[in-house]
Amino acid sequence: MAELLDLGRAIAELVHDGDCVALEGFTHLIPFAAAHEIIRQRRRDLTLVRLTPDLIYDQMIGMGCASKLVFSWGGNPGVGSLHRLRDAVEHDWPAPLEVDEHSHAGLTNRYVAGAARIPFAVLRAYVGTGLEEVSSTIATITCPFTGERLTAVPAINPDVGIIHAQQADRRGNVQLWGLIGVQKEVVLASARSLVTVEEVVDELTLRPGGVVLPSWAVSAVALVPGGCHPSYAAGYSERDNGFYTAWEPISRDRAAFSSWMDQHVLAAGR
Amino acid sequence: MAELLDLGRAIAELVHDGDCVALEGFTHLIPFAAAHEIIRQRRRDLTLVRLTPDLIYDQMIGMGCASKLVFSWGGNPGVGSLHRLRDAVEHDWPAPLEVDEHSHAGLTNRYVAGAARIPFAVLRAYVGTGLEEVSSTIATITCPFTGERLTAVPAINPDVGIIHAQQADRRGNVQLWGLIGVQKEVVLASARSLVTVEEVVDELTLRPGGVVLPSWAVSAVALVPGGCHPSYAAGYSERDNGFYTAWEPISRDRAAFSSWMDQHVLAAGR
Amino acid sequence: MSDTAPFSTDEMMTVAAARELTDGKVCFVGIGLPSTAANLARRLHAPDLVLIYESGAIGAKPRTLPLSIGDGELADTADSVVSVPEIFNYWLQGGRIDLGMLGAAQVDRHANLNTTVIGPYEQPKVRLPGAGGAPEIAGSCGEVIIVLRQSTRTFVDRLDFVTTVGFGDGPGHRERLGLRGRGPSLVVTDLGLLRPDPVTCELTLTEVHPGVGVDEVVQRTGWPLAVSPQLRTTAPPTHEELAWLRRLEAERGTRA
Amino acid sequence: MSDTAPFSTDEMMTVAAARELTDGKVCFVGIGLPSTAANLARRLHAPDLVLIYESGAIGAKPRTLPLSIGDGELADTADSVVSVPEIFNYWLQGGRIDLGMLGAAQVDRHANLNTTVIGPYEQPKVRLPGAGGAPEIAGSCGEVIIVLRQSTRTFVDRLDFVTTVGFGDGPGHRERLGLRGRGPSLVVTDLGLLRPDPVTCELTLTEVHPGVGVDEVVQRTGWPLAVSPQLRTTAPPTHEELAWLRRLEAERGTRA
Repeated sequence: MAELLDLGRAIAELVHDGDCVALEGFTHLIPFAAAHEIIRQRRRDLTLVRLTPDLIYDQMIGMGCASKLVFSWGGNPGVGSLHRLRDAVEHDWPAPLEVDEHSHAGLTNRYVAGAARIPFAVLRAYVGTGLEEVSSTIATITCPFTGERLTAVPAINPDVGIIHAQQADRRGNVQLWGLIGVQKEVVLASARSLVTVEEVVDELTLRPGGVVLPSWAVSAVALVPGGCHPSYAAGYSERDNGFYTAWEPISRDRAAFSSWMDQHVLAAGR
Repeated sequence: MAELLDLGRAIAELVHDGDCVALEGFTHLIPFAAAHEIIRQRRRDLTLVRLTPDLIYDQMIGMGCASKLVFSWGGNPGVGSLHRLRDAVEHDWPAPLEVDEHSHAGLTNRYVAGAARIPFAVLRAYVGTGLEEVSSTIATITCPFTGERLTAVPAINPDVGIIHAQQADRRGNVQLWGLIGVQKEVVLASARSLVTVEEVVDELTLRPGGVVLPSWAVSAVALVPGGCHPSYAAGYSERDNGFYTAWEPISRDRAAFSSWMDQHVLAAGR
Repeated sequence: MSDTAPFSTDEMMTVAAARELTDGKVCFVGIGLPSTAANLARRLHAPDLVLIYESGAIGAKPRTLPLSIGDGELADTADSVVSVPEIFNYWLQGGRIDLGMLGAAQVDRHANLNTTVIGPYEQPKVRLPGAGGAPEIAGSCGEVIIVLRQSTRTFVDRLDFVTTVGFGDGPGHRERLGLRGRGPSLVVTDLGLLRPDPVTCELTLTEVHPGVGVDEVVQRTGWPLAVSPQLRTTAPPTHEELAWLRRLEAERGTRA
Repeated sequence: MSDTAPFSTDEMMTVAAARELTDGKVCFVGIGLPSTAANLARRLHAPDLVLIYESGAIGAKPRTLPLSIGDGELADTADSVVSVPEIFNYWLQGGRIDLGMLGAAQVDRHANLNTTVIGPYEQPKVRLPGAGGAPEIAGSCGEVIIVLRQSTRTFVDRLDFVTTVGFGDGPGHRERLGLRGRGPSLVVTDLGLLRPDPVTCELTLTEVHPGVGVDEVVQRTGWPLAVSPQLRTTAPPTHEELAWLRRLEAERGTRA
């Protein structure tokens, strides 16, 4: 059964230095508050996994939490670059960042195999690309029935999977709706999981498009209203597009970034 | 875009002698009316695919539509045997029936691979069982990353997939809800598809638990209220458990079966 | 048995199975006796037992016993309804199920099961329903309980067909096959309870039901049956167990 | 151009892309210009264009232009919202998408794309966003339209990295790789339109935009550019095209 914990305690209990951690949410429901708590608790040497690193990993990378990134598209959507991600890859600042790079289809299937507890997934992908050459997590596999050659990618089973959802009930059952991304797969692929939620309700009522994760499949739930800002939670908030634009000049400069993080993230824990 | 057709025309256009046909629905939403129309149109030499042959394939097999059955559990749920299926396998009546036999997990994944248009699926299954020995559609596959040995099963891509759903709109978009089984996979795995529905509505309203198939992913929709009896459609009907019990003595005897089919299925087309 | 009401062998089997379902466990439930046992346990000592049906219902809390694995009552009362692929890939194969319950036409001394054919596969004397979910339930659930009536027709020296692996040919075989669950932990019959020997994996009679003699069990077993030196007698169904079971059976299939 | 209003090169690109989206097609749509072009086409000649976003929205009918690929407006107006695994496995890999639109930092003469790095992979001069959905969109969609501004920095003789295969090293390469779609059918730039030669698969200038000279296009291409003997001039945006495009841009991100 999922424990209802406050966010600080949930991160302290679930996320350790050196862990492989996936914070997911495809534009919608990105668990920013949990990332900020990981930053405040000064976790180090994390392997961060995420389809779209987005601002959430730009911040974690810039604050030195990560030594490795597994991803498929690293930009500020509709705005431009992730400057902290680029600075880490291009100039090792604040630390070198190892990269394991996939396409959305490939990384998604790595989560699917992880959730299904098989060691690899099979798909049509990557053939003829440079990704095949630079990656140790892309292999060729032959169909035992047709002889056709396809691509295999290894399962990802993070130590911790973290998502944001709209609701939990008091027993820790979780419901999310709207764009649901790979959230179920990440929770099920991970050894431990944390769901931050907008609201704790007495009883969940299934919504159209609603996905329910039973309490016994989740490690911990933390009530964090607004915990996905500047992303959004359908039915609770709108995406703060202005923040994504404002992030461009903040993140472009190391000092401006550090100052902003100090003021808006680290200070919140004091 | 799915065409809205009457059932007779839909079966005439979509189902041909010798086709591989999957009529799916896991207890819920079994497309009996479509099966009866196939029987009335005297289709022959079909390969029938279905997790649970149930009464629907007992009837089709007994009426001589099938030369091969791909399945994973062939019983009358909670009642006993499928006597027409048994008579075909044990005594070649009314014709020999080739069998390709799987477990639910294996056959389900064959549909999944079919829907995803890859030639095989990987799972943990069958090891140590006699099914491995008697089947040509079960193979061993080795993980290229870990060396672990798993099981591969080939994709199934039926010529025609047929399901029953609660609603379609006038453009042919389909919604089903309640237990959803493998219905989406069957439609997407098949070259052609037919959905019989309880009701045609002006506009679909998404229900909790609702699954929508867009019109352009379906070949034809036919309005057949009650088309899943003695199975049921959540929100429209209840399962006719009495029919399942009554089927036992009818199906046990060749003459009683033939007479019942003549009276209740063939006569309906005259 | 002076202070217990008369009970049938089916009732004894159902009650014995239900007692094994401890609270909070996640159970993969088939229709018939397993579903009855699971729902009986929910009414008695295990209100938080999680019931998963292969039809896609997770956390079903049926108010009356379902008649089929796909009753609307299961979907209506579930915490979540998912597709059949998801049930088998993410939940069963995903290793999230503590306990499964299986029936069979034949069982052997290593708790392997046959639900495929009696007689040769290519020319069967009896064509049985087939595998269904059983091979992967037995492979992936934390443990498995088997329920079937005991006779020399069902407890056989050699299966006509191995549909589902229990302990294969004995110690270490599950591990060699890569099966992840611990395998069968209990066989419940109309005569008693059998458990795998921790060393040999051979089914061993550990309890006889009230009024059943060891000789009878041995005679109705198709191999030389191992009997536990600590053989006990199953506690008969209590008044409460029987009352709930009979109420569930009487209301079966009615909508609450 | 006497009877047309002034227009920007971006407007010309968007309109040229929109014109290729014929009614009823199923399109895999990325954010930015592709999304604008697809929604413009819906307002003009293709009311039944089906828009699929990789965030999981199938048949989205946004009332205003979304600002991100995961805007709530996409989910709210979709025929169906599915998981990201389902989008990629059942819908894209399943071969159900007629047309995809891609941008890139670099394109070569065989319409291969780079969105990974400028400079060497291990020590990049510029780390670009990476593959996203592009390799499989280009592999599995029936056809692909590429949109990017034309310069010797973007139209290069040799890609720094092959993120996405267009025609590989030329005729027959897609087939040898087992790619199922037909590959790029059109490249839209700020200068004109290029299409693959049916025999050589090499990008060939087939249209220049109004006011653009062939010499300029050749100079802004990093390889000796093939020019069609039937070179035409793109029709300038009509009043209706411009009016709808500007209205869409003005209302971008507002809720209807």
